[in-house]
Amino acid sequence: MNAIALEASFALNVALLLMLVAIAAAIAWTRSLVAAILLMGVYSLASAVWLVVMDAADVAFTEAVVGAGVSTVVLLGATLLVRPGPVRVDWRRAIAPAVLVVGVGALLVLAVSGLASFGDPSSPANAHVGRSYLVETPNDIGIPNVVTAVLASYRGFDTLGETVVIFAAGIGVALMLGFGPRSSLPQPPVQPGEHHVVLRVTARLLIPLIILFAFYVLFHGDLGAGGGFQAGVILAVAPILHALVFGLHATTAAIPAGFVRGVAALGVLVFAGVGVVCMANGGGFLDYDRLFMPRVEAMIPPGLLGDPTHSHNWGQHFGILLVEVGVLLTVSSTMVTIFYGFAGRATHDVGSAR
Amino acid sequence: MNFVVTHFNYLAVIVLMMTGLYVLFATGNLIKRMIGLALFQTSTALLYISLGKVAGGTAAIKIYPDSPEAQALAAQLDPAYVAQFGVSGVVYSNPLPHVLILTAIVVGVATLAVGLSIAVRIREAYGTIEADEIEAVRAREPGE
Amino acid sequence: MTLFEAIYVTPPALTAQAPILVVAGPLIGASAAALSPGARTAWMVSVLTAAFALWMSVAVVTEVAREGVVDYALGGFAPPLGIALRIDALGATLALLIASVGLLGALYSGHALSSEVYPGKHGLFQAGYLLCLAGFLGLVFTGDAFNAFVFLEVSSIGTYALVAVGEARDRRALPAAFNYLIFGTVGATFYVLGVGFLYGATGTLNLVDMSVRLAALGDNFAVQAGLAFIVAGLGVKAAIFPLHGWLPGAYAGAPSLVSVFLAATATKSAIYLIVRFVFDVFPTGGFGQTFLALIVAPLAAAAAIVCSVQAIFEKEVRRILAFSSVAQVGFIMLGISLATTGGLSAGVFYLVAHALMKGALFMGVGALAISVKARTVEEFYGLGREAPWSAAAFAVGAASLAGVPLTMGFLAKWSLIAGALEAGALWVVATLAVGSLLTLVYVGRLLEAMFFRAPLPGATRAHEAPFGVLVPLLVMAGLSVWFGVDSSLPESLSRASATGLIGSAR
Amino acid sequence: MLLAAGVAGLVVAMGLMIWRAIAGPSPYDRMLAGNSFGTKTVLLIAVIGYLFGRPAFLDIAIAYALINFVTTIALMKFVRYRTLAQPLCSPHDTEAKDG
Amino acid sequence: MADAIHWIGGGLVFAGTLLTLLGGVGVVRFPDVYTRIHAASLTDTGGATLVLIGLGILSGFTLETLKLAFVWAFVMLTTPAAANALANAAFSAGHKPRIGAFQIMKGESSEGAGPAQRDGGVAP
Repeated sequence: MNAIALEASFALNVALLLMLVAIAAAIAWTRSLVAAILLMGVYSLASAVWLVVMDAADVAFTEAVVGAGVSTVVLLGATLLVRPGPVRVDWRRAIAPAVLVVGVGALLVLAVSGLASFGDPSSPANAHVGRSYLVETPNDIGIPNVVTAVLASYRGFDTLGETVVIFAAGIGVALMLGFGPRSSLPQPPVQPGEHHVVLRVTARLLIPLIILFAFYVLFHGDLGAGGGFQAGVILAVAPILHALVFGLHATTAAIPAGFVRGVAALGVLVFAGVGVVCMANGGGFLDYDRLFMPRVEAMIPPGLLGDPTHSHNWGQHFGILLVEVGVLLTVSSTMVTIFYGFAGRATHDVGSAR
Repeated sequence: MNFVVTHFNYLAVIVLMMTGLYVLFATGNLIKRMIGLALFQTSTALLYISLGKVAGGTAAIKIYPDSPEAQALAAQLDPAYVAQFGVSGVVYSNPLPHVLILTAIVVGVATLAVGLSIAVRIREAYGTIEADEIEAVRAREPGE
Repeated sequence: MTLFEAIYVTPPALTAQAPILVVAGPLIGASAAALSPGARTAWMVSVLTAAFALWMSVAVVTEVAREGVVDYALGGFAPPLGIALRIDALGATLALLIASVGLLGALYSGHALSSEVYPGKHGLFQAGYLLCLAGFLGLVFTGDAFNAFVFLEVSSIGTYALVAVGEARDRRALPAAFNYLIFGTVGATFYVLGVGFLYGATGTLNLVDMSVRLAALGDNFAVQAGLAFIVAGLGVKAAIFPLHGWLPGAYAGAPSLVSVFLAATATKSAIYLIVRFVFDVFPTGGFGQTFLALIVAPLAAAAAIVCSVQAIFEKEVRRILAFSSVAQVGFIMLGISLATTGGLSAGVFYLVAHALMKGALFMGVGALAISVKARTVEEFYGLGREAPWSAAAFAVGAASLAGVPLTMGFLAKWSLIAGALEAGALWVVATLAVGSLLTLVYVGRLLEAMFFRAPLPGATRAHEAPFGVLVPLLVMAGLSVWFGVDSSLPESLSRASATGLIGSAR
Repeated sequence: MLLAAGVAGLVVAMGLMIWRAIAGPSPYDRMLAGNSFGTKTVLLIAVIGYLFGRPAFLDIAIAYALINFVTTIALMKFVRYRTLAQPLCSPHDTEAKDG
Repeated sequence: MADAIHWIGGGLVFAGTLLTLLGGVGVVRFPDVYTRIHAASLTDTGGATLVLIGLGILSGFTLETLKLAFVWAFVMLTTPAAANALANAAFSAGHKPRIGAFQIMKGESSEGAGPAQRDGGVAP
């Protein structure tokens, strides 16, 4: 059993990578945009499985919900609005890019030849800082998931930047496409007697479960794979599913676009606010050890939640949680803003912009 | 040949990157180009993850040292290997690339959304999303 | 430095936190601007935030002048485990530049924006503007290779959307923004790839730690190709010659505020990061400088000539200025690739000078375009008499671009020639001379059009820009003259930057 | 041993789904293949979680199942109805239209 | 006892994947959309049930069993619903089944006919 796990890991690695290459080639080859978008989703799912094999559980989580979920929906929304013809292929125009790509590939192979071989535990990448995180996290942060510890605490500033990037994308899409549904949305071609009662019932059952699962992922991020970002995307999937099944107008009636935008900004404020509070208490920006004023910190009973050794990590626990909540707010509301922007825009023709 | 075996992951990822770049540069359709860009960015992520894999390692979510889970994982590996590269008896993969790639994936989806929204506006302003047709329309405009 | 010591009033508690406040302030301001109810409130938030960022960067500059290098560990974790900000003289110089242009731009946007952006979107627009500001400031302050990527993307994603907003005036902004997005993202991804290779070879992302480990490593394909990817990736953002394709369209199409801000800061912060990697992270005299001298310098020289010629044959004023930017980036990179103290400090001085003059020029174009939608050179005929103040400020910027004495541009060219002669690089001097002559041609054409031509028959008459636009414009142009006469501040900053870089690498 | 064989079987099944997704011919075939591919990845994650001794990965499997469903619905609406914003008909709506 | 659990659980997992694999063969070999949906959705739910029960037996009764039950519930909820939606949409879009009573009645063949059958008007 044991040796088999190692061999299976290697075989899966190779098989999935070959599968990814095949899917990528198919994406390049196909002329159907729908097929390309669908294959992109399949690519994401396959790469997510590969990521699990590579022990990157958190990344697999994110790649699946983002790549297969949000990206696909956004691509579909955009394709609807641009109503493209088939992708044209002009072989004469493909030669220069091919030469360029081969050049880049050659440089990449050259670069890769200087790297340590795959899986080497003593390679510089794995031996230096990466290993220090594994050794130091139990003492510094005190949570089991090292990825969350690095993400939210050691490199919390990166995560603030990441949240801001998402926020910026929300701003960009809102600037380009507006905020929500127009009155003149196209009517779908429905056949007489056609209906989707099964989907409506299933969606009604699923939406509360999705929201519940999102909060589980948020609060479980310290202990296992997951965290604010993944939870945010999953939370955003609930209104997206609602809009897909019950219509965008019903969704915006429940969750107005302005509210969503406000929450996105609020999330950034929560994250940065945690940093400022730490600063006000005499620490550095995002130094969660100083999240509580010394007076408050003294009041925390040692051994709260049954962990006597790590009571000095309370600031870290709370800081990470608050920061993840900020990420969740921004990510989920930005994803919903983006969906509203794409799904809610009516198709325009030339000259009728705005 | 040995190089191909020890660096197989990197080489496969390079093929993926080249495919993405090729799609990006060879097609005129703006949506297909965004797909190519997404493919390229995702493949970069795969390179980082390959860098952080440790042979025989497990996900960097701590397992309590003496739990049966930890013992089962340690039993798969040579004890000397575990002693040298493990952290309290368990060999973990490197968490840092995972963190970086989480950020990069987010950046990727942000770029995708903004790029597609611009593509939609291009369609509304020019009536096409083929790069050469846009060029043709632009060339006819005054001031060029 | 005396100027700042005189006006320097910052509480010590804030001084200690100033490096992070420079970056975090605009981030918080951006969310506040997005939340603000009206266009006016959003503008005020924007101005206040930019002013705060400028105040804090002044505090950082003073601190750097006293200490040499300022380190700030985020999250209370010492690098390389945590992310650290590391501000040397060059970073402080650029932060001061970016924050000043940011504040002037924010002031300018009060009036200029209303004619270009739908009022209901001002809040989001200002939020995007502040995010760009935060991104550029973070980029020059961070001491972590991956964190730099994050800030690169913060600024870029904001910029793509802001450029595209220019479609309200000119629909060509849309394909330009898309092009910029594709180029910029490929560039950023190349940067990430390069950082990945450096990480794979050194195991760290902290720039200081990385330089220590690289010095011990010696030659390695991963490291060398990594640097090539980093320079190529950042070269896209810095518009180094063959990678500049996105720039003219983006500068020409963007709303004038965005053109001003991008022209003054975007390429500069990317150049900063290239300099940082080549001189600070890579060992002195090693592969980095060879790469710069053998590959980047010839391209920069080509840019200085080719793009100046392109600028001469352009019809649109903004595109002339944009091509001129690419050529001037060539000059800056020429100075930097000399890799001597003189060359580097000339490059940095030129960089500051160029930011100020291009800021003034694009602001001037924007101010003139408020009353008439002038785009081409013909449409600029006679504007000098109709809007004298805006035109005068534009002329000052143009004079600085051409290198007229008593402007900053003259000193910049002078120090570049001095640096090249000192390094014995005569071909740089020759390139500079040819490039400057070409610059004179297109600048002369612009000034002639504005001051010595009668307006086209039937053209609408322009009138002077509103006061709120004029003040930042005149300040920006005034700075070019002020520093052209009393150049002690930029001179000392660029000298300190150069010695810091060459010295720190030894 | 049996688990490893199961993994192999799932990977082969995934390959077959990719074939169907590429070959089409109708978009519904592709969507079917995509959806079925998703279900197989859910199972694969579950099995390799046990095989590698980390059953906590099941959380990821749940997320896959959810996302897979939403993506399939979005694709279906795209191909069949050319809109993401309009609601799917309930039986009540259709009756009203018929009458 | 542990050995028996190992074999029974592993056997169920293997049987489940075998079922999935057979379904995969069906998806590749069957002639039209409806039969392919049939092959995929039945074997997916059946295979998932077997695999997840097998894993449940392997893990004993822990928190993971609960998660397995959740995965099972989600798969059982979503896969048939999605299959139904696809078949519904395909039928109302004008795809005719290729085999079975319907075709004999109408005497039509389906594959490649009608504008709605192309990739929603997007593909060539």
